[in-house]
Amino acid sequence: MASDNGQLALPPGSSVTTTSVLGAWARPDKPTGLMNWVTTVDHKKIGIMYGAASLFFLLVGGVAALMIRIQLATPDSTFLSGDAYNRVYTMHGTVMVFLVVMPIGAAFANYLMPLQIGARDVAFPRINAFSFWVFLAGGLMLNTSWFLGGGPDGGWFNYAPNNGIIYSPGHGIDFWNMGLLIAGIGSMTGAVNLITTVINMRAPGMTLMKMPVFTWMTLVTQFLLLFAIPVLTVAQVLLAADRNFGANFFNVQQGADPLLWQHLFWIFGHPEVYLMILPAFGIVSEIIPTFSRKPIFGYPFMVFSGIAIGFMGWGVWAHHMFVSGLGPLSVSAFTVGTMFIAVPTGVKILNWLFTMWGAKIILSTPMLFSIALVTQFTIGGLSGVSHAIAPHDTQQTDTYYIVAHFHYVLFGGAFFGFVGGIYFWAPKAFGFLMNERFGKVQFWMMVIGFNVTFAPMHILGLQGMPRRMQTYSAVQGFGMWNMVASIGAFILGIGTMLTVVNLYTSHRAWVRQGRPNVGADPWDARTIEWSIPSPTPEHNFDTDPVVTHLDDWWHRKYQKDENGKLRLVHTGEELAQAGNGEGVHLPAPSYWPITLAFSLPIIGYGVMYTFWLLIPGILLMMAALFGWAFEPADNLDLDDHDHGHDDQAGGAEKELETV
Amino acid sequence: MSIRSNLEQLMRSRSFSFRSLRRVCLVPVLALVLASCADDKPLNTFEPRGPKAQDVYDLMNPIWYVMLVVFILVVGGGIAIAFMNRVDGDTLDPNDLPEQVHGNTKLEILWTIAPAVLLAGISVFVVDDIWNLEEKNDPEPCAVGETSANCDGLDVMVIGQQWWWEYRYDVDGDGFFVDGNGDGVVDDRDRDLPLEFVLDPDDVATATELVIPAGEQVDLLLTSRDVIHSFWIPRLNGKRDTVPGRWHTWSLNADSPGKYTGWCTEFCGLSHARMRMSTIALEKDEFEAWLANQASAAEVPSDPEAMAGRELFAANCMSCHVIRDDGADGIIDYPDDFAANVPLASHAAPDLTHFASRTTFAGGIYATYLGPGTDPNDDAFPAENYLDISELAQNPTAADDYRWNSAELKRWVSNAPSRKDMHSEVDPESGLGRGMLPFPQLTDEQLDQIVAYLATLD
Amino acid sequence: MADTTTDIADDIVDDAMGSTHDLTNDDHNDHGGDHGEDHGHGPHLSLGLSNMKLAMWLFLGSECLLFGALISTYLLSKVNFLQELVAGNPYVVGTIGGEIEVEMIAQNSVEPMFDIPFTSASSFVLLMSSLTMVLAHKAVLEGDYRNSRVWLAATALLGSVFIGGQVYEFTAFYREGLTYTGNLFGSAFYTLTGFHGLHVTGGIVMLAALLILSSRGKLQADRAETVELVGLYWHFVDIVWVLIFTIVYLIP
Amino acid sequence: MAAEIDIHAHDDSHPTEKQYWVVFVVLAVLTAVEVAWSYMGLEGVALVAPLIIMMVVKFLLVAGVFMHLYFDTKILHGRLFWWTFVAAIILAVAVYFTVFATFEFGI
Repeated sequence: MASDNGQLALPPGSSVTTTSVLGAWARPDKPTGLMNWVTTVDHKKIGIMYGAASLFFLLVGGVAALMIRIQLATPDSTFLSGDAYNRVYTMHGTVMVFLVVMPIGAAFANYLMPLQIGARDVAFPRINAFSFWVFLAGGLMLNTSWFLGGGPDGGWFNYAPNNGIIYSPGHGIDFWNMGLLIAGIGSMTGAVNLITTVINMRAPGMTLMKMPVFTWMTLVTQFLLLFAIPVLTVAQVLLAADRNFGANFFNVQQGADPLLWQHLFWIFGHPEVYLMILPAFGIVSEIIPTFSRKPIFGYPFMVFSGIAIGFMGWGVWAHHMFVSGLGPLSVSAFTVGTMFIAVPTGVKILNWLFTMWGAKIILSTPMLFSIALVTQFTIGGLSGVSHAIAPHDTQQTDTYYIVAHFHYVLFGGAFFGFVGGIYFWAPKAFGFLMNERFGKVQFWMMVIGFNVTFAPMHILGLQGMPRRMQTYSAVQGFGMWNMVASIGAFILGIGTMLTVVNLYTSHRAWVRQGRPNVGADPWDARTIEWSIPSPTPEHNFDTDPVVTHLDDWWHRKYQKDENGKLRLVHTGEELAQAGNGEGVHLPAPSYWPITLAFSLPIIGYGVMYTFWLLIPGILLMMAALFGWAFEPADNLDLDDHDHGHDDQAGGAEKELETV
Repeated sequence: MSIRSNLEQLMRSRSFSFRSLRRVCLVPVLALVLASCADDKPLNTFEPRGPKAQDVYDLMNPIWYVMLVVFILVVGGGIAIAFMNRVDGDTLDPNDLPEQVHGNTKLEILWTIAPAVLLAGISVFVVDDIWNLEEKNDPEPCAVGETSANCDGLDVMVIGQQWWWEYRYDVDGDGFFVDGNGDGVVDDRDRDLPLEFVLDPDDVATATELVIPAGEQVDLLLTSRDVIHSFWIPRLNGKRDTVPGRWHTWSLNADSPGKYTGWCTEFCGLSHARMRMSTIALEKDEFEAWLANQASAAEVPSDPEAMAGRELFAANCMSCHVIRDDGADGIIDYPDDFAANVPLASHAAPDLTHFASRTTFAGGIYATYLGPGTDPNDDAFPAENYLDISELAQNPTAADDYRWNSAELKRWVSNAPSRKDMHSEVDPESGLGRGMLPFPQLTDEQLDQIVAYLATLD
Repeated sequence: MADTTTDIADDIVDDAMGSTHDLTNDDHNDHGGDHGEDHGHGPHLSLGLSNMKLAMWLFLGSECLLFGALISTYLLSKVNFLQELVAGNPYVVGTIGGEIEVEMIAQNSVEPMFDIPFTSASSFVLLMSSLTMVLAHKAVLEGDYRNSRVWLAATALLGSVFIGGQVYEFTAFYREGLTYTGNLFGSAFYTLTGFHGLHVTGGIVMLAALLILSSRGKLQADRAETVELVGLYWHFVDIVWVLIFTIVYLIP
Repeated sequence: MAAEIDIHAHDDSHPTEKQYWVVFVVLAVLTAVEVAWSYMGLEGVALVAPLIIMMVVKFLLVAGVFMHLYFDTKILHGRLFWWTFVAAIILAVAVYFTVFATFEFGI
């Protein structure tokens, strides 16, 4: 296997003070406070911002969810009008998918992946910052629709021709379209960046098959994004052309076929489903071995089943369209394909179970959430198989059975994994452990609330309750289970909110105790991000780690004694790096990513309202591109540039192409 | 072609009357409502009432048990493993490690192959069922004038629009269209435009309720005039989308007479939740009588109040609605350009020729007739005014006990957008609106007259 | 030690990546990442590839899906447009008008719209620009900066000629009655070729930036990769035109 | 200097100027043949198949020579570029062809 003699030592003590020379828009020099966050290119800060933004959007989407549940709790409710209900449920779905689950996955990928592969940062730190800001800009733009005439009202998949200007006048759908188009740019650049990072920035010795499972799942996820986002982009460009420029792509009168939208949307949409769940799979694949005190069972099969899910995710999109009138041959092919995606998913679940088999399990909060993911996701997976069966899907699709299914997959699956991840890596990110007792209360509230909310929806769906119904009448007999689900939703809502409350109170307690050091490795964990102090120092690793094993950190701690028995030979604290960053040079912060990102919504508003707005928008964008292109990658290069560039392999102006 | 001959006979005899028709058509319909809809879950997919739905149910039934076993093993097993292997983290000796198992290739291969084989086995039945569900009475479109057995069986076109359903019965068995392109075959290529249908004027048009003969497969041809809808009668078959510009086939078959309700299941805009429908299966002879009645023109009323209503209707409603009647002034037949001047995106509103023979109106959300216990003037919106099937069921008296829901009808005619969300305002740019306009200019008396006229249209 | 399955799998994966050697000499400098590096000790590059080049290829992979979707949309729209036109849908008939529409109906094809000799010429121009692009890259690599500027300028010029041709073509089509909003074919044709034109324009801007750098003496052999990256993008845009030219123009 | 070594490695793996010219001439000829073929008045497979083949050959020539994919396989892990691109192309063709098939054949 790869040898380790490529180990790099950093030259000690070559710290360089940096200066900036470009005037008002000069490179920020050691910014503080808010400016520190606005201009940062540090993958850890960006990861935390992704997390914070998605928690904010979670609040928005959660309030929308509770409004839906209040409306549906009783028959013939008039809490929300038909119009308001359509906007609220559309925003709930859109926000939860694009602005909560996707970015919280990006938060973990950004924060953890470079640490897990022993890198200083991602491959392109400024593009990383841009990815975040452009996601935020798109998300905020979408949410300004609440105040500018109402949100979109077409559902999160927004079928044509109902999304056309005739059937949805006003700007609601335009906000959906422009907001997600802009956010999609961030996903695309983020994908390029993170894939490059995983492929190219791993520590010496860390071959692909020694990467932690979470890093693997990040890689698969980003490949899915890389190829899926452009398809959605095209669909949205066509929609914008129709709505804003009078084109005819979905004009049925002219002979257009509305199924084009469905195909394009679901070619994107199905990989999208997997790119929401796979990061959570990665997270629990880290948590379960740690608290089982065993390696993950069947690591290569975990990896390859993840890759297989990624591949097969491209061949099953039409199962969202079984009743759209595809024809029996297509339906048969996609039915079989969809059923078989259960195989790699089942492999993953069984491997988790067998990791726990014969283990010594510490039921900490992250572990509880991970077990919840395994079990709840299994339920979602089983109901998934039941509507992979196309004849049965004709009864189930667009009913609450589907709603139950995807909430079991995306909430009980993905989101539980993410909450577990927050508990697990909070000490690494913030320096304190979250309160365990509180965490367990939260866990039980969420699990109970979740099942009380969504289990009845299986019944409702099979009893024939269609989704996206503003109201129903007493004669359909849906009243009781809807009331149960609404009660559960409030328990679940409070439970979810406790994540933030626990972060806050645990932080308060930690500060009150004088910020005790939690130690580099509070969980006795397995991967190398636990070999550096908590919270992670700005420069990550003092020296580049050299990797010899899968779960390298654990293998450094536990080795065989003379009797061939595995023993703890060094504690984590003995082995941990000191966090001494003397002489480590880091990429410098920049104003341009956020400037470029926020020029895009101006253009978006311009397309929607008045083309005059395009002028300042495009000017700002050009200025930002220009500034970015001619800003050195970091201040050090700028200094060197004054000495001439003959000794530079990459150079000061090589950023040109990073735009 | 017994339907057609029956129809011709009825037409020729000219002997049907208002009263007899009410007995022929409305009484069985209402009786069925009473008899079959006592169930409190009218949309339940677990209670199939037709061979197609039964097919789906039978396919899925054993799979539920397989799923249950997997559920118990994985979820129960997972929780049990976690519970049994738990240790106390605070007092744990770090050297007390469990056996460090890295994996087991044989096991992995086993649990990759085994579910794959299981799923492959299931998929044989699934694929077979997919093709079974597609089976039609008439596999090919019929040639013009063709009367082979191939062209037997009732065909109905289902047209979805915001937010009601239109049904076209191919009563004369010559296809739904005129052979417009002259290729000798009547099929969907004979349409003029994707969204506008120049249909065979000999066919019967109804709305909201699909009436079918029990025990026979009825083939449906589905399309839409505006956005995508989905036609779903859960107890008879699964759903199928109606997509504008596309023509999908589907079929229904009810084992026994009864009323089977459904709901539009593809989100279709503002009043999606108020786009409901039902299928009423009748005995064969009752169905034929019903169809004969639907094919006939409406009678010109004799009552002066209704006659006044008829004139008001002609003055206010005719630009969208159609009533085929046999008056000397030849009230409305489908005008050739009826699509051209109508300020509706769907370019159509329900055909009201036999309005009073339907049990619901306004897209299936209001009852045309009320049971004895219902208060017709209850203004509470919308609960009390929905067709309350269970209440009807509790009063199995004669159909004559049902009263004309004139209160709700008046409210509907005078201001439909206040009863059901619609975009009735006409967009000045496109000249399009979607929904029924309010008629604030109609006085209470005029509304009474219109409603009285509508009551004669059975 | 990790178990043997892991090792075997490791071999498989590394082999798939094309590895024939151990990563013994991966002490490459960062050859283009904008990661802050220390001199001579750039961040470890696991596969020894340039970050920028890898990123560019990933981006181009993503673009394949983008243009694939646009080409599919075009094909579907064309088929549907012709079907409605021939069937005489009054919302479609007359949206182009004149001789061309009559010819389209007669031939059941959109071919009468196109001016194949003209488009062939502009395709040739774009192909030629690919040649000048690689020559520019080669010149920079060899330190022949004077020639590199000539070739870069030639590439940008040929690209501009292509764009000029497209502008001419659009205006001509527009005058002949094919508008963006008139029918499905117009919407799809202008969107597909317009998207490609925007990509070419973006490429021209990049080339112009390279020219500026070069004229200031900042584009030397050690920066050849920058030229290569712009070249990759440029060739990709050329490849897309190869597809569009055959699929849109030549196949009726 | 490591960077120089790297550049020379690139240099060795790049085609010669003559090769570039040859490829360009082939491309130009292929384009001419394509256009001529489209004027032959052929129909159906006889028209389309050769056009598609020539298109693919042009595609491979540009990608392989001008974009150095053929030559990049000689550098360490350079085949990764090729696989990324080919995977994207295969994905795009497979997915969009399926979409088109469902529209065209309606089955």
